[in-house]
Amino acid sequence: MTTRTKELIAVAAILVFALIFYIGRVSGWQATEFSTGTSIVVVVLLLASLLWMLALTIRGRLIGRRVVFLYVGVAVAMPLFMKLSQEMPVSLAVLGVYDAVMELQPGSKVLIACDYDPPTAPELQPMAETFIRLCFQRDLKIIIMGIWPQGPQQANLALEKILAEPEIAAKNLEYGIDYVNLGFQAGNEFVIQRMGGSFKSMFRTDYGGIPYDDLPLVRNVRNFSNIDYCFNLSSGFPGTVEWVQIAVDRYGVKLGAGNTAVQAPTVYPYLSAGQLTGLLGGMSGAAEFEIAADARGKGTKYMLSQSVSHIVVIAFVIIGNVAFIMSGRRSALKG
Amino acid sequence: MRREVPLLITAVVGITFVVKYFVPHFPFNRMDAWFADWFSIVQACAIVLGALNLLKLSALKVIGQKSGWGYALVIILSFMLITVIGLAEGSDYRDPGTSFDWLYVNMFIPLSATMFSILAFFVASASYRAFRARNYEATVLLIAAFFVMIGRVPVGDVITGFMPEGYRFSDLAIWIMDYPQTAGQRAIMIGIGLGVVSTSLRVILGIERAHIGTGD
Amino acid sequence: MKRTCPTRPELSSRQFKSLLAAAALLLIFPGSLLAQQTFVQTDTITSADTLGVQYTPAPPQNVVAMDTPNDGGGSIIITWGPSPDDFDGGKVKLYRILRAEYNGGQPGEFTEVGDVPSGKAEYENEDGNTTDDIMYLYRVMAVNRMTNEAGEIEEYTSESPATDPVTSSAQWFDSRRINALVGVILLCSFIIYFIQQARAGKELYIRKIAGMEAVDEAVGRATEMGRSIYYVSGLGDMDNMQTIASMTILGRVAELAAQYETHLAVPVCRSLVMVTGREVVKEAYSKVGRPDAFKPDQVHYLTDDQFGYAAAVDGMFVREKPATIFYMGQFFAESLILAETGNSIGAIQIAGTAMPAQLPFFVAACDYTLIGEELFAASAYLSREPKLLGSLKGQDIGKGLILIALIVGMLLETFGIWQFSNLFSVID
Amino acid sequence: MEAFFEHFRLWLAAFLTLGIFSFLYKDNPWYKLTEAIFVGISAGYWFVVLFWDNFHGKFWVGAGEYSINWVVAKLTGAQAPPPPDSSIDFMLWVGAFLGLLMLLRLVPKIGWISRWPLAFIVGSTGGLWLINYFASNVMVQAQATMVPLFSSAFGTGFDQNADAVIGALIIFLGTFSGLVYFFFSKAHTGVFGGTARVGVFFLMITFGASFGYTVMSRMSLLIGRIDYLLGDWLGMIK
Repeated sequence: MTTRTKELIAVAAILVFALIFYIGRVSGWQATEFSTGTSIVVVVLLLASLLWMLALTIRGRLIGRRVVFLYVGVAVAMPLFMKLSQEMPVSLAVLGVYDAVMELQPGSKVLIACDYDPPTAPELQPMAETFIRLCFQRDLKIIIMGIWPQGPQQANLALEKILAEPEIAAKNLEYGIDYVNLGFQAGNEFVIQRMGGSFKSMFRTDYGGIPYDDLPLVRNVRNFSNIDYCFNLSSGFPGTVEWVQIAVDRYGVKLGAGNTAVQAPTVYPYLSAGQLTGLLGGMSGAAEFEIAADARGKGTKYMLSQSVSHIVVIAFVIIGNVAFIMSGRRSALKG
Repeated sequence: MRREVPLLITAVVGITFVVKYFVPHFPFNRMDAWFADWFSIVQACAIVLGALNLLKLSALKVIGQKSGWGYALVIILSFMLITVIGLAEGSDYRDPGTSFDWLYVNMFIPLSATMFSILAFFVASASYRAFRARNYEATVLLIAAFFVMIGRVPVGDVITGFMPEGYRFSDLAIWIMDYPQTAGQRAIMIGIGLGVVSTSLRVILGIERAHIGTGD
Repeated sequence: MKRTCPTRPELSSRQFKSLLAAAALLLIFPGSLLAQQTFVQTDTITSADTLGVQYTPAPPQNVVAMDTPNDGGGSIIITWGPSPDDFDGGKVKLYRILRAEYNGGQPGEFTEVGDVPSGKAEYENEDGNTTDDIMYLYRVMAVNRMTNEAGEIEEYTSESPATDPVTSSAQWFDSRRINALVGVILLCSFIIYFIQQARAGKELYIRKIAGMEAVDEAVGRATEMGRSIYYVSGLGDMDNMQTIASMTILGRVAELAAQYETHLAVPVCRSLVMVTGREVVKEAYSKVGRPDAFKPDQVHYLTDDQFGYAAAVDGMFVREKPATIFYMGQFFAESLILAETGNSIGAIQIAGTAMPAQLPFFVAACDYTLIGEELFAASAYLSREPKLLGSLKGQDIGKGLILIALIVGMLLETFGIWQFSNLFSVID
Repeated sequence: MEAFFEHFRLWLAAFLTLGIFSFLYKDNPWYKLTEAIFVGISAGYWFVVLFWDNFHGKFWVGAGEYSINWVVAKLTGAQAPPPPDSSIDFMLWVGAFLGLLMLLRLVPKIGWISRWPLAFIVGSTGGLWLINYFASNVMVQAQATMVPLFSSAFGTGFDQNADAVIGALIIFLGTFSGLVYFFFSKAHTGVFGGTARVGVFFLMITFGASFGYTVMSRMSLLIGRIDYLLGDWLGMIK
């Protein structure tokens, strides 16, 4: 069989596999989830095969880059099926957000500012989902907005998902009364500043074009003084820094934030200065928040993926060095 | 004329922009904003040149039936598709629900997010191949990378759990980032600053004049 | 003075109007009213007090208004000392700044231009919304806020006397930046001095830079293998110094390629860089006497998109298998995507960038990497022209002075003398 | 129809995602097709964005439309538009003029005029960054390095913890030796060469550390894509 035939067969197999599962999904198959036993077996197998790679290297067979790629792919994909829960303590920064929400009276109005886009969704979307679910569970009213064009779209995806969950669906929540998406407004930090005067001046209509005053939830919301808590999901500028500097420092808003791992260090000083009630940083922040809210979901899974893929990278660094030492410390630049 | 005028423009404009830094008075205080606006308008005009170049090269491939002409045709078609839709959409082209937005969300985003995510594989293969204790420099690089990497996952602290708080892998990672890493960055940044001053000066003085091309 | 208004959320029409006015002002002058809308705690009125005397604070002291120095006009600074009642738990909750125009000896009506929460030892506030050459008077009002038994907020205020008339104006020199001026003149003089020295024929020593030494060899290798050379100039546009430096290096590389008669391809992702790149390569080809060999489409545009560009260049690498690849300029996340692919096809790769975050990826995946300042030195180094090399020597003198300053500064700081390091402070 | 678009949407994005991933195996027709679509779509995307945001949003709204209305009104004798408010800035015409000169490249005979706007851009960039880099990179970083070795001065007591002293020393040594490495006009020999070697040591730590630090954020991107394929598309995971 030539390589070409093999490749064609592989593509056909992927297509058939995808079709089967797609049709399955459409006809209502349940999502797959490994039991704890299977998960442990998978992890052990992965580690064992890495050891085998090490053994192969010691015996003088170099591993090509495609093998490395395959391992990274598997290390990221497999944990997504697992239920295995990494035990991790919930940090004070994350508890800060959780406690602030738990302290709110039912009926309180929460503003969720979604300032991120799809590339950073893996880190921030789980935070948005957990936060929205927690608010609905606590019977809080949600007002969504964004100063990033795609933020409110991301929020809609999260809303759609959470509203479909049986526990939340049973509450029969109504748009305009229990939650509202005001959409995107251009103007960066000036939007926040003008919202300090009037929300309505910035959001004449909601995401779908309904006039501001026709939305019972926000009709009486004039500015930040009518908001009980604000949560900002941010992956850059404008984002948490601007929310702190304007909404918190100037208008006295109570603010919690969720940030990407890359951005979290810049925001940390605000947390220690008390300008933020809490901070969820990166995937570990998302995972901890899910643990705190007792709703293990994507964040926890993603965190597991991240840990396993990290271990794989570190393992290959070790294997690479073994290969180098085995080859008599010659220059292995192109290995 | 063709050489002297551009050299003169470069020199005069360059010196004006240096002076600008020290003068808060109008019009100097507005020059930063003006330049940013002008530049973005010039960019918008210049992209016509770039787009025509891309279309021309692709069209030549299609007409000449050169290898890969089919792909060149795809480039032309997809370029035309999104451009025509985007221009017809009006200045609200980016609003949710427009066709432009549909193309953006369902084609552009998956493509760029996937290309970006390829980096995860390449980071792994680059670490595998390059982080080897080949010599003294490479060993230092390897050790620093290893500690920071392991310090950023929970496993790192599990391994060093026997150590008192503040002396675990995660603390080591933070320490490396805060001190030796900062020092190295600083040396690089100061060097860059001096390099930029020298390069700018050569450009303004007309010693470095590649950008204005030949005399004809 | 006493103002009564109900607490939130029901607003009196008056407060509502002032809120509306504030909102309207915010819409018109987004940047100028940064100090507006300070939220303060209120105390509760415990006994009936019709006159409000016991709640009225003493006015602030020593109110002075002056033109903001070192600015472009349109701004006045007001400073004052705290009211005697301004202490923790005291009667002052905030200060309001009032302004009136002063025409022909007559002050106009005083209107509020900003407010500041209380609790500081000295106050300084900027009114950034003045018109130059108009005279203004300022008063500062100390404000106490109390909640009465009906749950309404009452305000008790007292005002300072008006300041002397003051106008704002623009200055022609920012005196705070004199340190940068001296520094830059010093550094530029060194560079120009050594350029002159070199022109006059003085021999200058320049150490070897590994990445630059390798350029000849890399171009030669492409010639031997009969394959092309790729030059990637990064994501920066022509408003970026790294791209300008990259264009000067492109000139040298193009000269070599023309001499060796090796094909040079320059895929770019900015139209202006394409235009500039063509001028540069054309100039290089005619400089070595091969103007006919130049084809404008050697320098071609792909797309302005970061990852679209990376995808296309990756495709070219694997299909055309260049023997040598240069990466010079400003790079972001695509650096490793390109360099790993280049590495996988076995090309010799020479990179140079001043992006600290991308340097590690180039170091890991390329054969040679020019780090930061080396990128800016590369064109001088490759040209071997004395006057360009002279500028490197001038740069080094600047570096030497900074090294000395670092030692002196650290020692003085350690002994508690910080005036020296303050010489280096920069005003934004 | 709507249902069809929903299926189409999911498959289209999956097709493009897998097309890019297939490059990891090797170059192939699927990748070539995806790459061509990517180049065309993204070039067009930026063309549209630059047109609407930069040309229309800045120049046309900020100056062009008003000026042309005014000229047309003057020529036809109609009522002139009201005097410009603060949103109109006639200086934007300079940008349009430079852009026009740039477009003259399309006319081969006078294409050389495009070097003028180029010279303008390069000159202003040079001037702008010369001073900005000097201030923000050289002065600010030098000042940041001049910290007391002991966090309070000698005169006021000597109760230092070792961490702070070591930290300040490392930052100083690293910056100093790193700068020595960048000397071009002195041979790296003797004490000088030794210091430069220490500098290289610090540079390597810097590179290693930033590399290690970045690995984590890169992984999260891949997790997002795989989650799309296995979750949104195939519904295999929740």
